[in-house]
Amino acid sequence: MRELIKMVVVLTVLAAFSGGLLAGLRNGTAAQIEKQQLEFVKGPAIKKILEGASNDPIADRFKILDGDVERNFFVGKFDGKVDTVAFESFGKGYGGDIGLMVAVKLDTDKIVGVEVTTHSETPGLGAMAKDDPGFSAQFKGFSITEPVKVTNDDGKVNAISGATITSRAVCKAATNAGNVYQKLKPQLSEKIKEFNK
Amino acid sequence: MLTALLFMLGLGAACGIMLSVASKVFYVYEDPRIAEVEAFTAAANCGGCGYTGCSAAAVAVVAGEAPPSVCILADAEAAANIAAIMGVDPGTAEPLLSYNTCTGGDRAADKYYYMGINSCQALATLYGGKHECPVGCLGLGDCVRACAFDALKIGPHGYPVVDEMKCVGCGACERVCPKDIMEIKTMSQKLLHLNQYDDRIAPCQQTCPAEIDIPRYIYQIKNGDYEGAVNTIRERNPLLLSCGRVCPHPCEDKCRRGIEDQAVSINQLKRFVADYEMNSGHHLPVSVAPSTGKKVAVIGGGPAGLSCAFFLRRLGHDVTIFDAMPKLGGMIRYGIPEYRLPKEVLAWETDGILNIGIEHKPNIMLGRDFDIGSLMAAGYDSVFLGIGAWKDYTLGVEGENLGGCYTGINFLTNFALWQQEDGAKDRQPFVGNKCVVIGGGNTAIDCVRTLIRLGAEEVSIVYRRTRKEMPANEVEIVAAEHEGVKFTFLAAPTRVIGDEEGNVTGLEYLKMELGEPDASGRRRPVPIEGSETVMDIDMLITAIGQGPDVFFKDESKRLDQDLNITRWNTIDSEDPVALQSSIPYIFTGGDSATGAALVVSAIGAGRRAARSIHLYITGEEITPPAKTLFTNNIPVSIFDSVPGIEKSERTEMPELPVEDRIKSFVEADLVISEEEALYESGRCLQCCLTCYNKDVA
Amino acid sequence: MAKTITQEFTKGLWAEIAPFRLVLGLCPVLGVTTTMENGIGMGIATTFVLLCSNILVSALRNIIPQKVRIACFIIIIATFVIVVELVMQAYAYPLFLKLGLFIPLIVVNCIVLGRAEAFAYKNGLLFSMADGLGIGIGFTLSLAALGGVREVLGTGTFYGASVFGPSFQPFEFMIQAPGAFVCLGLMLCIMNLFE
Amino acid sequence: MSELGYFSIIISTIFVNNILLAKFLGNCPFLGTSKKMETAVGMAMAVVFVLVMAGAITWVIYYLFLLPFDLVYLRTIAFILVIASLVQFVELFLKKSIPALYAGLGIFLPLITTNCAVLGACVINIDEELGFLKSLVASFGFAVGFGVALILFAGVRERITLARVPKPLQDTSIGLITAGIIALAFFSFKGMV
Repeated sequence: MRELIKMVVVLTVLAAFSGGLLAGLRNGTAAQIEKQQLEFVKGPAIKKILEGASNDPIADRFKILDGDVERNFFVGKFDGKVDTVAFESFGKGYGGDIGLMVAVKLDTDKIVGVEVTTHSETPGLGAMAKDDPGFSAQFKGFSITEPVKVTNDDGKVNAISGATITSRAVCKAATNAGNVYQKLKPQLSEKIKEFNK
Repeated sequence: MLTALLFMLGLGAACGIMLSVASKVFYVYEDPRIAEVEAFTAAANCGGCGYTGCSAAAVAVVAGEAPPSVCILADAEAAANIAAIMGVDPGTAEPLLSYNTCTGGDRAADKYYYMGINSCQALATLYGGKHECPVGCLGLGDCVRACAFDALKIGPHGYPVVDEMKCVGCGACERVCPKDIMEIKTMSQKLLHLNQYDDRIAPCQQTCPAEIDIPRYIYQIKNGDYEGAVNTIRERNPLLLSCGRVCPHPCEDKCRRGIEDQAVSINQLKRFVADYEMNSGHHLPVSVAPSTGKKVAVIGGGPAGLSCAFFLRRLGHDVTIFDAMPKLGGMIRYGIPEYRLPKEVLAWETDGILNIGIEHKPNIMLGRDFDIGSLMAAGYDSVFLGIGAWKDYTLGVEGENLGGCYTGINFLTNFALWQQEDGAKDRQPFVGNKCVVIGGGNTAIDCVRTLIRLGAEEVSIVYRRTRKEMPANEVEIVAAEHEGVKFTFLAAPTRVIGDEEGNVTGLEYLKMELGEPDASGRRRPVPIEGSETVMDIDMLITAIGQGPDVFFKDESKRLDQDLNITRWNTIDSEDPVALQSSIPYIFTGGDSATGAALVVSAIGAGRRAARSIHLYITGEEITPPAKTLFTNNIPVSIFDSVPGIEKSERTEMPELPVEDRIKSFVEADLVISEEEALYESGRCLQCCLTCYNKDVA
Repeated sequence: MAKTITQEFTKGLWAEIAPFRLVLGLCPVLGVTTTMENGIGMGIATTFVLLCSNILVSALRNIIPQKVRIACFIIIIATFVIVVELVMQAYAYPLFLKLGLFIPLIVVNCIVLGRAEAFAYKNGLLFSMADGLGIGIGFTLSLAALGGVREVLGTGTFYGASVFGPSFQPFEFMIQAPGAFVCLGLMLCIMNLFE
Repeated sequence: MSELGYFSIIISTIFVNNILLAKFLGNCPFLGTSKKMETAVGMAMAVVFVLVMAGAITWVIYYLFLLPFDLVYLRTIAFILVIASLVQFVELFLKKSIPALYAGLGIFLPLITTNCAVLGACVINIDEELGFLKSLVASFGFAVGFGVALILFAGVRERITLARVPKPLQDTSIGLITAGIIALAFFSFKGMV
């Protein structure tokens, strides 16, 4: 019996010790891990749409609570002034959610650029949304406050041939981005001011 | 942080408690060596060894199926430790040794010329190998390549030779051999083996009721390894001195040399080495397995009981022999006369058997002094009933109870007791002048030869068939003839005639003639009407056969109900190999199971019963192995002609001259000399299943 | 066991080099060696876990009860695996993505558990360190070698740098699953040739 | 994979994403227990048995404890501890209660504790965000895939013992190359699902 108790105690203490150690390490590295994830997953898209920014948009980021979702915003500094934010939104595509990074100039409410981050669309068709620079270039200059639509739905975006659903999903993501943007605009302006101090 | 801590705490505790409880609740006994061996494996459960995890590998090691070096992660030191657990310490384990069971090799003729790759596995796929022999070694050395200890090499005769110093009993060779030539067995496993149809054994070994490896011990004699020969015989027969004297050697009837020439004098060779050991003055050590703590009662100290006790003890069990007579030996002590088997010799032999740690309780008789119930109460796990066949059959004719009338076993036993026991002076035998012994078996011959030595003037045998049909050993009949015994054949006693005082005076018999052969192949004697004849006699011994005396059954309630007895009064055992009676823990063998038979058959039955008892008390199923040969022969091994033999003189048994031997009970048969033994062993063809050593190429 | 610490260390480099001699820990050996970089990364991660778990097991060997030792080893090893996982995520994220599933699977790498049981549980701290480091480096070298060969043949690059120039048609079979088996088999064969 | 139907999951896990030949998981016992056909069959059965159970219990642990309490980073240690305990528990239970089944499967159980196929399949199920039932189906499929590959390989390997193999290639070396050729055959399933 004594042996049994010893077995249980050693096992428990070891497990608990391990749990504590790992939790500590996790707390210590959480921030760094998040940064790494953003840099390597979202990084390329952000860098592309905020091309020419004089700061590091990934380092200069902030979070705003939208309902119970925490959203990451990346800021871009152009000509010595922070005036652009980039953030991610989603739209339902053919093979699941499509992630779209959208950059918006705050003073004009105009889209500066969009870039598809994640998707699982058919290669050669839907995937062109990410691979064809011409498709995402169309979004540049649209007003973020208005819904974005493809030409079939009386909008202005030319759909990728053979991938209407994907194109619609991207538009939907952009429209979603607009909704988020409009809802959070006051907090955004507030945060941006802090950067420009 | 706290949640993580609590979660892991909970998980650790849950797993720990669950496993601790489970290990108690679901506890199953297993060999403690398994845990010891497992502690030395790497416990990574990697499966790299080919076994399914470390504990499976440990089980395999303990079962002798895997080498101590099985773990590919553990170092040489761990392997050495495992080896220490498994074998080097004799107190805990029996060493396993590899040995090959084919000694033919290249000797067997080829069926075809093989040009394929150098692998037995491959060769075996082509019609089972290139040799004519269906079971022999293929000789391409898969086993040699499999041996990690360099303990095997293909010898000069094309079969593998084991270096016992290097062999660790890992079993690698056994696993790769497509012909099952290589066997890894402990001594116990070897003792338990019964001849099988797929064994590689010579006709003599197939025929021997005790299954002795005859070619092997003859080979050892030829090489001067007399002690080795003794040990080889002791693997199957603990009574080699007695057997060497009294065995009618059925093996010699199947000797291949006997087909073209005279058979090898196998029994004389056995007697030679047995006497060699006795004359050396000390018993050769007999290896005994570690004690199992199980107790077995052997009832009857005759050949079957002694053999059963001997093998049970060697398998590690505690054995007690309960015997009704003052000294051990049973029928070979109290039935076989002194001149055939000197009791000094027998005592030396039984002492050797008791020496390995068997208890002997003399003068205690089942049914008179104790019963089976009291044995079970005393904690015996199993019982062997080897009570022999001591009850003479009677003629069933008028007057056979007159004064001067005796029965065979009764007469011989009484005489033996008088001769051997100091306190038995009142048993002095009556010896008539004109003595008649009825019967044609060995008991009858023993009676007449005893009577001659006791000084009877005229001794004759009355037998209802002819000499040819006499069941007694030929040598015995011849000896009796030499010693002056008269024979009256084809005579069936009908009446014993007595005088007023109740003493026998004559024997009336009917003359017979031979009719059609009966079921046993012997021609049936048919009485000739009106041919009654009367012989004048003053002593009559009826020795017409005997059966077991099962009076104890009535005395013991337990047995009364459950123990089945056949109509010949033998103890019923459904299977002559398993020898288990209708009461599961009671086993039988020898004369009590078969009726009067050969000593060597009783010895074989003793070992078979020991095997069954061993299986029974270790909780295993008692089924005879498939393909058990029992007393049959493997057809392919029985030849009509044996080419390549040059005739050579058979060494005959030396005997005392008749005039010397009939005056006393001094042993009449003598042992052959060492020179003769070496010559005779050289006559052996060293047969295996189908191949043998030819005299001429 | 009159071996020196140096011997314990060096045996893992050739005499007992795990993937080749013992054919153990094959999953990562085959799974991640599409490039040399991956191989080295995986090797270093495994070495770290091996070293740390050997140290801890050796230090705690008198406390850990025999019967639950495997469970205890697993906890210790798993802890260090998660440490590696977290650290790699924080400082070498691209490598983490490439090695993916195989990082948590270091837990069930027979070499790690095997060394804990066969060596660290029975030997002192310094020896266990030397053993862990030796075996680990041997493992890393094997992975690097296999990764190197497969990378050169399969993509025409060596540690990222082009070897044969742009006209080279890569032998893509080598970086696929079947190529991994065949490549390791052939390397083993070559090693046997040198014996 | 989460969007696939049950049948597709089965096909995908057995053939297309065969755990041994495409995912490189569980290779140690693959080479160790494939020397004999009977061992291979026993091992395959035991893996099916354990993997389905492990798939279920790790799913429960993950979605009931790890995810709600934000302890996802403890996944590895929690899974392996639970799997190891589960396997040992099942082994003890079978040994005592169903010796016949233990004789057939039980001896393979310890080997499975450290079989990366089991942990790997569980982790894949979680990574693919499969529901409970799909998770079970996928576990079953992975295990069957393991068995199929193992038994095929054992069959080939038994034949190889009869072949004349150049000395340096003998044993493990030829085994690996054979495995590579079998993996190549499994390549043809690519794109089925």
